[in-house]
Amino acid sequence: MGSLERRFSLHVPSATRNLALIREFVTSVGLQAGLGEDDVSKLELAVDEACTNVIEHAHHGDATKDVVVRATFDDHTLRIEVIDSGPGFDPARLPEADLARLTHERRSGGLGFHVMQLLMDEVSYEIVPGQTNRLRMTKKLR
Amino acid sequence: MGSLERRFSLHVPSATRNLALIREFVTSVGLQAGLGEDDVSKLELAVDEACTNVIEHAHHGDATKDVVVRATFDDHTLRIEVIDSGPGFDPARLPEADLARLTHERRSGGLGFHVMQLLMDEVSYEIVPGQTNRLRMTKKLR
Amino acid sequence: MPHPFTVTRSAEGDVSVLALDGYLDAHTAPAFEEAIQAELDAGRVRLVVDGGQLKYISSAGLGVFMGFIEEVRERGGDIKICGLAPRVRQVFDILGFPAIYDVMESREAAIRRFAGPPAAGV
Amino acid sequence: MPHPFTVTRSAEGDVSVLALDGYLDAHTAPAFEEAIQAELDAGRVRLVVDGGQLKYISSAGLGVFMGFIEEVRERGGDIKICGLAPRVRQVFDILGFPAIYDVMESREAAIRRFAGPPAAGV
Ligand SMILES: Nc1ncnc2c1ncn2[C@@H]1O[C@H](COP(=O)(O)OP(=O)(O)O)[C@@H](O)[C@H]1O
Ligand SMILES: Nc1ncnc2c1ncn2[C@@H]1O[C@H](COP(=O)(O)OP(=O)(O)O)[C@@H](O)[C@H]1O
Repeated sequence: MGSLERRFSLHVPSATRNLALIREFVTSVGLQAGLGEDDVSKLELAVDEACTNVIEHAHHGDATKDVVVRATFDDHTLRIEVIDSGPGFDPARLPEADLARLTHERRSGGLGFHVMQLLMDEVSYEIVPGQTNRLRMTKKLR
Repeated sequence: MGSLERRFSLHVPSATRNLALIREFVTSVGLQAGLGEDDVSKLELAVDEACTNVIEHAHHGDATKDVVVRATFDDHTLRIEVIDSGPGFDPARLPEADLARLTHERRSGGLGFHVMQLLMDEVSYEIVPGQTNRLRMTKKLR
Repeated sequence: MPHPFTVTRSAEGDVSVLALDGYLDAHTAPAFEEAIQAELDAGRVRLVVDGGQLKYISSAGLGVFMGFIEEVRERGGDIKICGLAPRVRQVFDILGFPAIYDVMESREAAIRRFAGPPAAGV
Repeated sequence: MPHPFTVTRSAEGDVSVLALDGYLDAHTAPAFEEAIQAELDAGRVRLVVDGGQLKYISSAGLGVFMGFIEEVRERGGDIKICGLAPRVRQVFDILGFPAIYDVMESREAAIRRFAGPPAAGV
């Protein structure tokens, strides 16, 4: 009983100035998928976090690299893929996102992956070393 | 003396509801390329016209098809490509965009290609029958 | 973000005013078309389109004006356009609309114009 | 469209107020960081951040608060946060900021709070 799948994708240079466009892209997709404003905001933030990580940690500010965001939805599920060509990492080995500890250590980061997990229904990360890494996030539609 | 080229692309289902996102995409690229607000508006309109034609005339409202917009710029030139998988057409054989005649004939169209030509520095169209058609538009950057 | 468009209707005697707000493109043009058609169906042919809140127009939006003007004038009415912001006005101008349509500054002037002599046909 | 961000500084006695407007993400966080650093460089450590016009914040924006709070408190000051719109406030809340930062409704209350006893360290 597969319903029609809608596919969108955006390729932009890997630079933080493109985060605004990435958010507009994902907001537009979220609204079309039928998400309410509150869920669209959550989606927007989760994808911003994923792309910020790609720009900073995967591509280290190299704007000749691309950030690729793919979004598809059918009647049941909205799926996001954020693709990078960096070295990859193992999310299972990230320390717990403990705000008190991070603050105490004067860290100005360490919350991004946690935010994605809080806001999306599923978050997974697939590494193909030396090629592409894919962060997959899904959001159930009612 | 080639300057660094920035590349962007957007793929969306071929439906008029995606024109808003397409305009946001091209506005963002135009601003990054250094265009002033007035030129960004012209770019936005020209690309809207090109994509509207794809949605209506090339894909005939079939939203399972994709509209693809590519944008690249260097220090000198902003280039747009709008790609469709329709039958193609010959812009050289379009009748003149004569508002008085169109109005008299109660036509509610016929101005789109003319708008693109008025607003962009170059407009060309490449047909590969049965495969893809590419509308190319360029805007000089000062 | 979804570039909304609305038409708000009001009337001054036998003049109908359609106030446009937002983005008029190929996606939203049908709503504008319906609003004009509803006036014609009601026998109302003196139309002022107030574009004061119009943020964007593409040729699909201009096409709505083009498709109706002959019929409206044949029936003794007109479509007058007013209030356009400079960026929107520019689109009307480069395509030659002022040669065929009354494009005016204020809504009041547009309504008043209907009291004067009928506009020349195209 | 380019999701702008600005910081406007004012002062009430020895309390500096930084009013944030717009979108605070990884692109704009450095501007906010500089604004706080400038206060610390001037020896001003009683800071109120008024987020009343903040439309968006990502963890990169939250990171600016995180990176400075220890130093500010060690120097006898604090960063108090006020005025957040519900959607922005929600991001602070889900990440546990209210446990570590004074997050208040009004700018006045935040400024007044500096007259009271010093906040507990983290
Ligand atoms: N796409 C990525 N490529 C490589 N490393 C990553 C990527 N995403 C996250 N990381 C690593 O995981 C760490 C934690 O990420 P995150 O929880 O988002 O916090 P932050 O980005 O603020 O440090 C990062 O510091 C980085 O080392
Ligand atoms: N991408 C396209 N594929 C096929 N035909 C097209 C395409 N773009 C334009 N055309 C043809 O050219 C004609 C004129 O286009 P245009 O000047 O943009 O006016 P309008 O789209 O308002 O009719 C269209 O009516 C259509 O027949």
